[in-house]
Amino acid sequence: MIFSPHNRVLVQGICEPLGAVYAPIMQAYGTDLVAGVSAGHGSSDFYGIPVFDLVDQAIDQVGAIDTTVIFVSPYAVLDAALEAIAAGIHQVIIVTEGVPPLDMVRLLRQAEATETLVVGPNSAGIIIPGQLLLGVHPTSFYTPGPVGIISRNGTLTYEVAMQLSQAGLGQSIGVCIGGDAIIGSSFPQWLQILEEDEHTEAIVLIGEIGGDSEEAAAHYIAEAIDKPVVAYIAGKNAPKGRRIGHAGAIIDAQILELGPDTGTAASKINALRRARIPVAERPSQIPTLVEKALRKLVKQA
Amino acid sequence: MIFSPHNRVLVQGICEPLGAVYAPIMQAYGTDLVAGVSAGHGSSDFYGIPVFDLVDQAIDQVGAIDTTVIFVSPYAVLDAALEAIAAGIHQVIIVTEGVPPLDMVRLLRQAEATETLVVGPNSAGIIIPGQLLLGVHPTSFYTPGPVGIISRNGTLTYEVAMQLSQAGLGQSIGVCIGGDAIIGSSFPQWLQILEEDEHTEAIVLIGEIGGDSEEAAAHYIAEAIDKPVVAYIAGKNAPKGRRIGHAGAIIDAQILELGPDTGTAASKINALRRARIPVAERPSQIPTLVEKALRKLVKQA
Amino acid sequence: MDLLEYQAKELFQTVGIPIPPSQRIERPKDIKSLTIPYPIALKSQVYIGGRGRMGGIRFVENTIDAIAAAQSIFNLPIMGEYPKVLLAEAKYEVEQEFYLAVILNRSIRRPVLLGSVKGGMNVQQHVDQMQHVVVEQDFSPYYARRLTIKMGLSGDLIEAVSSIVEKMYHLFATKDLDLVEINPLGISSDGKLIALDGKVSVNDDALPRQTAFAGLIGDSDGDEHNPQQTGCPITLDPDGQIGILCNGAGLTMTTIDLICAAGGKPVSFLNLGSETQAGVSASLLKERLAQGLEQLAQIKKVRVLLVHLVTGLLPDDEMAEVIAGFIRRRSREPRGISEIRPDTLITHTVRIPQMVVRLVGRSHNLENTGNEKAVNAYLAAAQVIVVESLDDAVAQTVAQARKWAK
Amino acid sequence: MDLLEYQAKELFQTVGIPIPPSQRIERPKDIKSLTIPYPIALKSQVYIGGRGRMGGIRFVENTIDAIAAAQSIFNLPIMGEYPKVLLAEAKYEVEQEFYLAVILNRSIRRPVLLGSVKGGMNVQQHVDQMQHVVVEQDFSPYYARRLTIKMGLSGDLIEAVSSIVEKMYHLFATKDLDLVEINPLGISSDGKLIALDGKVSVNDDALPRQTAFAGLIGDSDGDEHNPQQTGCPITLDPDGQIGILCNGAGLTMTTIDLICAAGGKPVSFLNLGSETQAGVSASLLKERLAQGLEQLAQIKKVRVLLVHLVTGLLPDDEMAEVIAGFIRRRSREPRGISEIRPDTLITHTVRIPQMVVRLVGRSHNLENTGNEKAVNAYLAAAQVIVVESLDDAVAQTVAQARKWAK
Repeated sequence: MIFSPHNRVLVQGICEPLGAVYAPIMQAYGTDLVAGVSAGHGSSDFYGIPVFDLVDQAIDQVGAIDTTVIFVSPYAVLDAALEAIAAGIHQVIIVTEGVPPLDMVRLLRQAEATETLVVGPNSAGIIIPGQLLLGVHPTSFYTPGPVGIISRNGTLTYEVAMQLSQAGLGQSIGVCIGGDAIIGSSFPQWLQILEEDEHTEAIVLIGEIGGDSEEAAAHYIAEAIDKPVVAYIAGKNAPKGRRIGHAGAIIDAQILELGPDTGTAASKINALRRARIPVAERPSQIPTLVEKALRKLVKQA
Repeated sequence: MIFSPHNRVLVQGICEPLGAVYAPIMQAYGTDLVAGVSAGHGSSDFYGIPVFDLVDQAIDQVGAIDTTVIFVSPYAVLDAALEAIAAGIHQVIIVTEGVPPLDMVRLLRQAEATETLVVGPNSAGIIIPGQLLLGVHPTSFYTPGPVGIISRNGTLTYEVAMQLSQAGLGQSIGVCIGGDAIIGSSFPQWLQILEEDEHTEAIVLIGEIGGDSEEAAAHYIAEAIDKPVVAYIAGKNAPKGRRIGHAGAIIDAQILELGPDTGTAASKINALRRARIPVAERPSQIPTLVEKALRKLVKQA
Repeated sequence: MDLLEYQAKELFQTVGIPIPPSQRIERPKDIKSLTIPYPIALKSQVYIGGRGRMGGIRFVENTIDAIAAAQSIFNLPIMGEYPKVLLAEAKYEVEQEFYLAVILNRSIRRPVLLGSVKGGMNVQQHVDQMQHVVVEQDFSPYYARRLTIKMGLSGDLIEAVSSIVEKMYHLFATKDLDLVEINPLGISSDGKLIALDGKVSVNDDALPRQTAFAGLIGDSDGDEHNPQQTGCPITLDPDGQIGILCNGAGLTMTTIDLICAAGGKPVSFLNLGSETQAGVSASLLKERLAQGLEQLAQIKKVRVLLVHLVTGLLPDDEMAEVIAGFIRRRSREPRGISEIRPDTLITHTVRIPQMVVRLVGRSHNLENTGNEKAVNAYLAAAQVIVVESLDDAVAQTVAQARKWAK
Repeated sequence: MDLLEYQAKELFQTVGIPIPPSQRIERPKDIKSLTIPYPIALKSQVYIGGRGRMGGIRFVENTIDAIAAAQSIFNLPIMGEYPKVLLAEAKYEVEQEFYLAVILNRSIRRPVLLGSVKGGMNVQQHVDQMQHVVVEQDFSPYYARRLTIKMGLSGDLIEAVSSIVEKMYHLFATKDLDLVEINPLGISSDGKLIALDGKVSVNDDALPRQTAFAGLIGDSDGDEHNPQQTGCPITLDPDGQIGILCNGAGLTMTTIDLICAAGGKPVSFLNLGSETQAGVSASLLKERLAQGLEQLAQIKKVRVLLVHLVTGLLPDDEMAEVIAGFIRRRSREPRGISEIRPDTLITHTVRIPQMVVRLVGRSHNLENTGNEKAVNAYLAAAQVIVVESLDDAVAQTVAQARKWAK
């Protein structure tokens, strides 16, 4: 697993409202939060975390940093992420919602050129239950265990985690890849990471309408993933062309109405079913389907 | 030598005035000019050279290309060079004068990222006498031999080449790195190439006022070049702050009048002399100084 | 946010994309002061596409016909939308019609140039002619030339059409557009190009920094074309009885899906927003919850209100407290019949929909404070149905709605 | 091309860099219609720096003093340059003065941000305080923040000064500037920033595409501040007698150097341009040669004219032909005393400077055509000294000039 309690973590925007709430929570959960950055607040101290004006200054003072969690306002995200990349940080988690798509295009080009992993934007981040919090997942909903969760949303993911926990199915990781239209890491990327992760035995994929991430995931699972995957798709009854919250969760009126009907819940569920991936009708079915998949694994072994 | 008659060469802007004049001359001199590009003139034929609308099309039709020589108008140079780099061409020679500096900044960043050699802009290009012409050097002034010429200017370089030829000193190569303020390949880069080139026994470096290329060259020669170097600097009596022709050949009124007095002929000549490099008083002294250096080499051997 | 055709064309003009001479018509009598020569096209300015096929574009030769045509277009709804303004435009004779667009592709996360030599109304019949070029790195004009070559253009048309695409890309990149489209791009017999119709969509998240569009936001039809506006309930099924107050897009959609799957009819829903918004905080979430309760309670059709919150920002009891506060405020109105003027009597009558509440807050199940018990007791006393699981919440909500539907 | 202070500040205003309220004063009586309140600063608008130390800036408290000050500034040359316009500006009380600039560094071929907390008139005394940040990749605001940190700023000043630097960079990049400088940037006691003086230089090669500056080019003092203008002879030594007509910057500078080294005094020179200019051709070079000969011959002080051309574009004989044509045209003037009006008699009198010509054309020494011999014979007959080597050309030119000087 590329993320572990050994990761040395930075919080950019530690003096922003959300950063100020979650930095101490992350630290209390065991995350090695070595520094915070908020321009204009340098030389201060926040719950024992040293705060700097620049990422470079933070690294000069506290040493190398593996991961940054970004809480700055949407139009400052690109700059914060580029600053982190320029300072040699290769894992960037963007919590902030609503980053303009063309900012993300520029950021992701730079991330590709520097082999940087970008998670988000509009992401609850990553939680490794009992070990590490890189974002805003409510820690009490999660318990350690064998189920990896990959999702595009926040509160629904918390709900699923809680239902899994209540069913006695702990989680190896919870990853939110982000709800904006243009995001960094993809479902296939995380499926591959969890396929290789020795602590993950089954994967729960929580999708929603908009884009073709779930279709891409379905193809990738069919071709490259051996571990059992259970899926859920939100938005069967969402009004077409309206934004419900996530910039990404919208069924675009297709340009020219060309091309196949992607982006709808039906299209995604069909793609998953074609790839023989069980799709839960409701969140409460997820633990049942996961248990079934794990039992099957035990039988096979 | 990175350039040889085996280089497969493209001319971009083959239907521009200078390109149209020099493409046939380059070809007649032995250059393997495999294609020309001029948008809007595709599917035509120019002195037997096939012309295409796009670099990609040229490569599709004639196969891989090593080097491109660019003759397009100044504001089209950046795009032409980026098109060539995107098509996988790694040697770009820009003849055109007057490319805006910020275009060059962008081009050189991309060249660095793709390990592309950019010569120019505002460059007569490269000649390997008797073998290869990549640019606009008048071929009749040059004869094959052991002297490598590196310069920042055009007609003065032709003059020096002719004087060397008349003195029986042929040339291994003639390179004009370009007269604009922001240029690609540098004096040190070419000094290193000629240091390693087995056909070059002595190097003539023709500099001029403006910038600090000659100062950098002097330091580089002192540290890394064993072959004899003879230098000449133009512009001792040039009016300060006036542009004589080259955008690069201007002694800037220093920002804030800070820093040492670089850019003047005196500064450059001093730097060269400190590095024990003979500096010719006039072009006609160059052959004499080269002969002396070569005789010394023979004695040492 | 979508722009109307005339707004898109004004934008085209700023970067030098040629457009026909035109004038805005705000009412039929404006036709009399036209300065462009006949024949002209009169075009309904609506946000919906395909108006040509529905009679939203008329060609006229003189003032009398033009006034009549304007009147009829003003009164012609396009998919339910009436135009507030028409565009009167010089009629152009063209030989060919091309299609050009710049869009952002979500999957490859790069802008894409689109082009076809079969543009105009029939572009969909010639989908096989549509060419595309991905803008992998920083844009440079060769991307546009690549598109023109793929489209099959040659000679002077290569540079002419490339130059239009360059300008479209410049708008796309500097104005944070989701889409810029010219269809058709007319090509006259002497090789001149002109943008005969255009479509521009500005990215909602970037709108606040695109100050040039600030004036247009007020012009548009509210949230219909500016879906970013949050804080307003969205109507789903006008015949429904269920209101849904939820937080987070995925959870809101899931809740709607479950209600629908159980046979319930959601009339309206409100998403309080995700926990990744810059500036969000515990107190802001409480404020939004209080406001959201008021907003949904004011929708008369909402007979059953499902409040479904899952959050790491607030503990259960603080959310329940806000709901209790809402009920208390509502219960105190009206304070006495004497205080109410006759015309406000009806609206101010106490009306609280039947509430079903599921709250999953920070450290849910871990901290059962005394306060939580007290608040829950209050909610129970106020006939609020407090449930533990999502399935129960859905079942109770639908069951309550059935009571009302009877 | 340099901008005047008021032009630079107008540019600052377009991107939101704060500047003091100000008005342009074209003549002293404009002071009467000032709308900004006293006290004001009156500032000479000249291209040369350091005007403050030379009396080019005056502070005044009332109209009478202002008119007197304006009159004296209009009549005060700064290093020989008289202002055509003054800037009247509200006087600002500031606590600190910073220096900020964006320049392009030729050696590292990247833009560089410069900043110092010791700005104002004494910036040179505090060179050690000057900080710089290289913009390695595409600009992003963190480069500006890095500069402010290096300058030693903290707290709110970090974002405030960064934001000014961002705006300066935006101008630098979008307007093709060689330099944008604010000195001083005033910081008031309540932390407000204001650009009290500014300097902007537009890159000459980019001027044609920066259409926003098109109007300013006419405003400026001709080639003094727009060194790109070619085709005009440049004056060197007003006491000299030698004119130099050459092609290419390096060759021209070399020729000047050799003439000077031999004791000659070049009064004026003209560079016909390099062979790498887009659009240059054999026929264009011939045209420029013919024009250049006329231009230098018209300079009365040019007694000896050295024509020194080395080119791959033309053979020797074609260049000689152009020179012969020039002599022929000149010899035919005046055609008869009756054709000359009295007032033009003097200027039209035949006057050809003594010419020394060295031509090294395409395939020099290889093709001795019959034409070449004929042309050379003609030149010799016309007393033109035709030489083979550069050293001879210099020697002959200086020798001929000595004759005149006697």
